[in-house]
Amino acid sequence: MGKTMIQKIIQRASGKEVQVGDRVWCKIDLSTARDFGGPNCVLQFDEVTEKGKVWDPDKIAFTFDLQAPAHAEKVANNQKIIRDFAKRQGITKVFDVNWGIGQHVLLENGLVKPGDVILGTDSHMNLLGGVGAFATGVGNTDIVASWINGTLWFRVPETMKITVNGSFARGVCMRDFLTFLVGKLGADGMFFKAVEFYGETIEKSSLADRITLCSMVTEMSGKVGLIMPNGEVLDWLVKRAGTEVLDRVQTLKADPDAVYSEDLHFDVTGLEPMASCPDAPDNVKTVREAAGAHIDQVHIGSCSNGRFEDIAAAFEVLKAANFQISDSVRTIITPSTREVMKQCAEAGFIQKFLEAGVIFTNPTCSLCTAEHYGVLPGGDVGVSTTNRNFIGKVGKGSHTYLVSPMTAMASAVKGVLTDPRDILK
Amino acid sequence: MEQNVLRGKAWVFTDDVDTDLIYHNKYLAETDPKKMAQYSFEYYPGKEKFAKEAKPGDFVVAGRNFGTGSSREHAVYCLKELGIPVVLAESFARIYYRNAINNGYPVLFVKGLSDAIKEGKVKDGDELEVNIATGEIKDLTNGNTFHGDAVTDLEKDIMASGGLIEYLKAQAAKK
Amino acid sequence: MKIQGKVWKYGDDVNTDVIFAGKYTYTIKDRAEMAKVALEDLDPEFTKNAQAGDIIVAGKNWGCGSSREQAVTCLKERGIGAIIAKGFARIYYRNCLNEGLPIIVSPEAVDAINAGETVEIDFDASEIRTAGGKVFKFPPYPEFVRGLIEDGGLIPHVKKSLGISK
Amino acid sequence: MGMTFAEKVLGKAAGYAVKAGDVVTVEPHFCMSHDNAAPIAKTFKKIGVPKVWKPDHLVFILDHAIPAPTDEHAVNHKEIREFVEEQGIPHFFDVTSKGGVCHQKMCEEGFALPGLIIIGSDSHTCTYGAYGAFSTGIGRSEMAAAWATGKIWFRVPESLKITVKGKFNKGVSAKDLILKIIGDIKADGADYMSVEFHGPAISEMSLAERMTLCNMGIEMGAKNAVCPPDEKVLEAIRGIEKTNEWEAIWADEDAVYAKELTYDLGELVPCVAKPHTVDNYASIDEVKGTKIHQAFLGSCTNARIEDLRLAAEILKGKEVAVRTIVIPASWRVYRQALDEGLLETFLDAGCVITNPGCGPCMGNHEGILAPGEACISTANRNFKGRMGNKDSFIYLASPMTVAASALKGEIADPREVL
Repeated sequence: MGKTMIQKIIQRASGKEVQVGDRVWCKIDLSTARDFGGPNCVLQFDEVTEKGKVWDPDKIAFTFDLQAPAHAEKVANNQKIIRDFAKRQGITKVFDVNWGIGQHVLLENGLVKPGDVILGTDSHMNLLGGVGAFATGVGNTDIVASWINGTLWFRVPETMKITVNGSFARGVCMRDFLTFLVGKLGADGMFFKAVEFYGETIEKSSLADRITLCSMVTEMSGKVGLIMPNGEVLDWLVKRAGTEVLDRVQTLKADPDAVYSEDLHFDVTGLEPMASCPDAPDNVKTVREAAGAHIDQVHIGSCSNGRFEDIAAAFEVLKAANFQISDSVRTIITPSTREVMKQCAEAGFIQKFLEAGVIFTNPTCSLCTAEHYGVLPGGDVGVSTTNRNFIGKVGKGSHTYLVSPMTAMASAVKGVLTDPRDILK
Repeated sequence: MEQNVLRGKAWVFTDDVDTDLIYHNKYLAETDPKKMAQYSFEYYPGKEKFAKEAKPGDFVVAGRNFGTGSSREHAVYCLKELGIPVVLAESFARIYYRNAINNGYPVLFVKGLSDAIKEGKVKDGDELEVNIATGEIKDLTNGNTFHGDAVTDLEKDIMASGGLIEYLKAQAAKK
Repeated sequence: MKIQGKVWKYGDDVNTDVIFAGKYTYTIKDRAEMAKVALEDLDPEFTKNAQAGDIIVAGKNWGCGSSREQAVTCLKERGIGAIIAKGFARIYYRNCLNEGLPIIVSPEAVDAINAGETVEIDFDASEIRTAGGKVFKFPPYPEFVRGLIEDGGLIPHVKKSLGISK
Repeated sequence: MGMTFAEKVLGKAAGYAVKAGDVVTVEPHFCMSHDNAAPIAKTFKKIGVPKVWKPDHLVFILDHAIPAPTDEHAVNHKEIREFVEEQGIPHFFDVTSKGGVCHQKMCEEGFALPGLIIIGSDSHTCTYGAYGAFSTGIGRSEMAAAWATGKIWFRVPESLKITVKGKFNKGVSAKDLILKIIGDIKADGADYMSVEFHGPAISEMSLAERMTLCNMGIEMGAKNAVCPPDEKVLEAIRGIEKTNEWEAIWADEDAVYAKELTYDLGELVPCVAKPHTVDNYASIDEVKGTKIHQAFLGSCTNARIEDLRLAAEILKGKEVAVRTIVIPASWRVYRQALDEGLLETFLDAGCVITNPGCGPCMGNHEGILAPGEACISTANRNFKGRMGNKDSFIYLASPMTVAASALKGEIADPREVL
């Protein structure tokens, strides 16, 4: 009987033949922590090992993205706890406040290959499944365990297969498909499962789109979304992470006769711009249905939609609107990494955004954390490309619509929730 | 087995209670688990005073997908520190589940609980009797009964050791 | 008016950041809460133990730095009866008058007074009397600020001058 | 007998001749507030006057923590927006790319004009003296009273005349001059006084350099600090004046000063102010090699395009050894830096470039220090706990010294890398 991708990955990592439902211990390729969760890992590790040595300093990385640069003493202290620990342990992969969102930084620095088992104190670690890695968010205890002996337990999950065909209409993009999917399957529609994505729409998609797709698997309670790199994405990854990537793609791809728990097919032709309305990701409507809703702030960024392609899509909408946004909203763009910020500068985007009144920040998790750029006061309504709109998430008593970068910018232009097709004529 | 039978008041929550509602983003910089307790459910509409009013021994009762969202272990610590002996839910979000197991913190999967909550078969303030060993749950206020499944397999061994770190230590000692 | 209180003594150039830290300027809005962190980074003893009626005695340029009025409010709310210094920074001086917190410039008295002793200030006689029996005269407030103090600070004074009652 | 700048400006506003020591009540031309407009509005409401005296004389510029990093800041900003709406205040700089640090915006937008009287609820309001204005910081209650009454009292200050001549040596700049002056006359050396900068070297200086000088007037206790309103000023304000009530006013040749000082730029060397007071002067040789953990290029003192150019020249093609935070003074400065390629230089060097605002300067935002950490900063204060933690250390220096130090991870002499 054939194996799915996650089964092959777990077999490689555990050295065992596995079946769905088995609990196995996997070797960890990279165990990471951020400025959030990281200090808890360090303090717990030092306590339980009495300041012992980590299993392998080369397989540990730290990223600072939640509150970079630190805006409060406690945050500054936490970051220092990590820096000091890294120094003491000889951990050199420390991506400090000048780098950007962790997973993206790891990717850009060639630390992620298909089939890698990667841990992080971030529930959206699994966006690295966009290049076929089994990355997963865990709590600090899991991280500490991995630092002690380099392994961690996993249940081999069922795999859901999703095939996506068709082409997006102008003004519609991968994020809209995701929002549609969250609405369709619900907040627990991928409960504990691995998800493999196939189909022409996926094969043609950019790395940015694959990141969006896999990051949002979390919002359907999935374990990881997996796409084996191909085409330009594969070329990009080989350049960053080396030729071993090519072997992994061959050996770890799913067997043709693999068994899936579900086999879903979608066609994005005719899909409309979608929005997750307040106050849940699965409260989904078309933007048309919700259009005209009052808004106070627009935010484009986050690990789900903060890459160059996302910002370029927003730029296209702004350009179509003659580089004018509404006076009644505050609009904030946060690139995901320093590399993305540079790309935006080189493309001349930042200049045009600023001319229009948009604020462009340094790369961080920004709004997502509610302790950084753009916390909403009670009663305010935001439009955002982040991945969660739980009540009060970005400020007590505030509400958020989750949308694509294009819909976000269209809303900034009009000052109310707006379908980007109204601008991209 | 008397020690497995617990009595306490129910605090009832909906489906999809996310980690921001259990323990908000705003307090992520906290590193001391003891201090985390005071922020429990601060952002949950109508349950803002949970941390002040819940008594050790009270139960958290919820529908499907409890703990969805962030990987923050704070959301487990805070309830554990408040003395909530077990969380009863129809199902738990993946990372929340791991975090609970890794801390030796009991969770029971209770079939039909989501609908029972919606139908008012278990309400805020009801007196519950929970047998952690057998999974039998009685609502003493209205006589309704439920059955919860405790964890099995590897998770059970980890729980029995008191958490992941203790489990690993015990394994290392065996070798 | 007479006040009598225990002395907290400090040196020259005590700035507004150590009287009321910048990080609190938007997080602490309640006056009573401001009082709780007064002088936190300069003298934790003060923060813990200062009592209503106590008097601050300081060197030159007390309150230099920011315009933040909370650096006055936190002491007034704490119940500090008066500040005697060799000199006050300009904005701090104005803020004290505006909040109605009595301040006295008297370099001689500052040199003569020790930390922890009890001193008496007699505003009617414009005199500071130390525990050791020394007496220091200080100049009365200029006429135009006396009105401010008498009205209990700038806001009540403005209301009065605009003919607004309560 | 001649008159000082302060005597002339305040006399003009009062409508009669005044001399140092007199108390006058005058009407300010502009009242500037930043994020603290919210608490001031609350105090204002307590007075019981329904409307502010002149809405278009109030200027609100959000800069202390933007976009809002916490619930408290977000609510604070919202209260300001509501007050602006209610009172019809036209000059409001919200969280958009039209904004920036309040003092920079006041100068860029044509509020800072020669001969105007400007009050601000921020101690560095004295910056606008670079444009020949009489500007000074006041507290919150006083600002609320000024909104209600349109009036403020001043004691006409004595004046301190500082004459500056000569030329800067390589690696030395206006920041080194002002740190030297404050080190010499100490934190209370100009208490209550009006500081006038005179001399050929001031005429040579850019407005950016003059702003650095006047900005730090408060650090020696001054009520205001001012430079002559010369051609450079008139050119800078042409077409952007927010009022036509301005007039170029300058001290008489035979004015009487309480104190006079003279500096020769050629004698200055790069320097720092050591923790924890601004007057704790040390020449670069005394502190070279001191380990630092963070470098901050920003604040109302030194984050203009001229400052960024000086730093970028040093950082070009190199990589910083410590975390380095660059915060341009306004979005206009940011855009110019983008056009000139400076931001790319900073990004390539590994710096963080944040959105314009006050940043870590007063412990509210981007770049708070942990205990035991030291920061070299272009800002204006190094008080204990200023950047948020009482056990951290701040060294104040020029943009060039900060850039040179960022490269080495320790305090370094910019002359060695230029």
